[in-house]
Amino acid sequence: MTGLLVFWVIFALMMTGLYVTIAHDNLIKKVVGLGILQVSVFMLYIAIANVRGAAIPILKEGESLYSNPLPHVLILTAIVVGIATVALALALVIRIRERFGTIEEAALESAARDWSER
Amino acid sequence: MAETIVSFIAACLLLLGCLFCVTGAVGMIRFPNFFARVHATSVTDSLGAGLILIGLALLSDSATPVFKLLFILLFTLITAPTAVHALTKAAMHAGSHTASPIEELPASDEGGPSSKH
Amino acid sequence: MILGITIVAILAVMALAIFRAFIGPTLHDRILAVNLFGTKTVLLIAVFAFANDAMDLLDIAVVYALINFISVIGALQYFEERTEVEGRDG
Amino acid sequence: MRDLFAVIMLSGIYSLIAASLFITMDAADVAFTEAAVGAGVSTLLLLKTLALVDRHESTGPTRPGLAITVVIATGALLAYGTLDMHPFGETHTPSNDHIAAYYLENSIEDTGVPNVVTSILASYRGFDTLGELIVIFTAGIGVIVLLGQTGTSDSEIRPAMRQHLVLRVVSKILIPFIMLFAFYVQFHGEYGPGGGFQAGVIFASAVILYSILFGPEAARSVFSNATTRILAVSGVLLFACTGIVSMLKGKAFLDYSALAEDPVSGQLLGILLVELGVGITVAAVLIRVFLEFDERRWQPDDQRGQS
Repeated sequence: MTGLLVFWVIFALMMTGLYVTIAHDNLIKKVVGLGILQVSVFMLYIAIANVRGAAIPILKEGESLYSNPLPHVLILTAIVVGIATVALALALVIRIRERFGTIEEAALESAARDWSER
Repeated sequence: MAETIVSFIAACLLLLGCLFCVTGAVGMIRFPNFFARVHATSVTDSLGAGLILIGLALLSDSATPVFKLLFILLFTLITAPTAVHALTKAAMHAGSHTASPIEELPASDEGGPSSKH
Repeated sequence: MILGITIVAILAVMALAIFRAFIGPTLHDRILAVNLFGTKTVLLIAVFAFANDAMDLLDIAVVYALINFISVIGALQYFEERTEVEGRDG
Repeated sequence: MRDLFAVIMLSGIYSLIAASLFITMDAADVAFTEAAVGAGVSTLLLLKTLALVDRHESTGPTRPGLAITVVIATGALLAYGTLDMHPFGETHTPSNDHIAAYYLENSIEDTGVPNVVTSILASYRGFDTLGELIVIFTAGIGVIVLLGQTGTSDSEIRPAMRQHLVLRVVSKILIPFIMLFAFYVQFHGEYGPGGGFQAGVIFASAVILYSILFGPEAARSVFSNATTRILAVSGVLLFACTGIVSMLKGKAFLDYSALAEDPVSGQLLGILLVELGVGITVAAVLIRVFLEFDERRWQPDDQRGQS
């Protein structure tokens, strides 16, 4: 049971991110929520890779037990891809603000309707 | 013999560093306004970090970690006061922090540079 | 043992820093708290490296020291830009 | 919390905590990247965006009921899924015993690289990394397309933090050392935590620091649009060409053992080149993206819609 507690805490964080993304209208807050969700997923992978009492996966004399390096690689690239997609999302947010004058979803819908009627 | 003395000194430095860090943090929570808090944290922060890093360097038995620790120490000693100096300067220009004892500004006015006093 | 005490003390300081970052009240307080949190992370990693005898981690502590500085300056620049903009708008 | 600035500061702290957790869970390379990316560049980009939009959220959560339902349902399903999982920290789990054990045993023999994360990243799973690099490249193109064309109509040059003299002097001293450290991370990646991704991000943050303090115009005088474009492309090409050369020498795509007489030194050469390509592209894309964000100006409401 206690061995699974770590995963549950990570799920709680993940769900916090999901909640922010769904419940809030503000686009920046959605991006931040998505970031929280993303980092929690990274934590889940790293937690699965962890081996108790093991060393970091840089081979040395006299060590025989290492944590699983494969998820580390996946997550390492995912982090950098994550920043690239976040940059893209933020660029979209800026363009939306410039075009419609708001980044709140509700206001955005009416602004977009006005704009398309124009 | 020499080793125990060195590790004793290292332990003393670490404990002292911890003491300074905790003092600074308590100051950051308890002090009434921003400038007092900056003073409490930045001064103790540099000293505490320095003591802890030197203490760790004494514990190390090879050269590379010592070199890296000294690099971190140098870097922290240069950057931390600079950053805090710039932060305080910005706060002073914003000019909304001199209110005492504790400021509960309304949300729209909170630290906003536009609020002119 | 002594490293354990140090880690606990640093964690306590980090908790206090998060508390300050939460309650504010001013934005500068929050930046200060983030700065303090960053320097404490550097120390935590350094101590953790010694406690686990994994000296490779010290490189990461250097990165933290560096990134901490840059993000504080980035936050400051936000104020500079806002002062200019809001001053212009009225 | 309605104040988005506070939200961004706290998300920066969240990322620092996450990176500390990665360290305690033995993932040094991941913590390295998360520190440089999550706490550094990501926070800076969010702040840059915040400077261009309104700082306060106008409403609180608008559909908490729906969100809580979805969240609880998803969370319950995920927690149910964990019941079949191995507990945290166990040595022999399917994921640890599968191919990862092979990598740990054969990394030195196959590639001569003690940091297994680097050898998997660059050699065993090089194809995957090439794909990821192209994703980053594409995202960079997307940002340039979205922000590159219109923003410079406002010709007013920002004073670029002139009054922070101490900051400017100290940073000017530090920036060369940051770049030097980036090169250390780049070329030490085979033996310690580090590699192309991290080095690229650190190098980019040195330029970002310069751009913040001395203005994007000053940064552009070194990293002009043409320079970053050529660098970003050449990094990807370096990676791909390394693969093609090994193909021309009669082995599979990205099988570096063909690059030299001795397979192990061929692998070392290949990993070096590939990591260099990754570093160049990541640095160039991040510099360019930040400069695009940095050159945007706040547009007052009466000007919007005209661009």
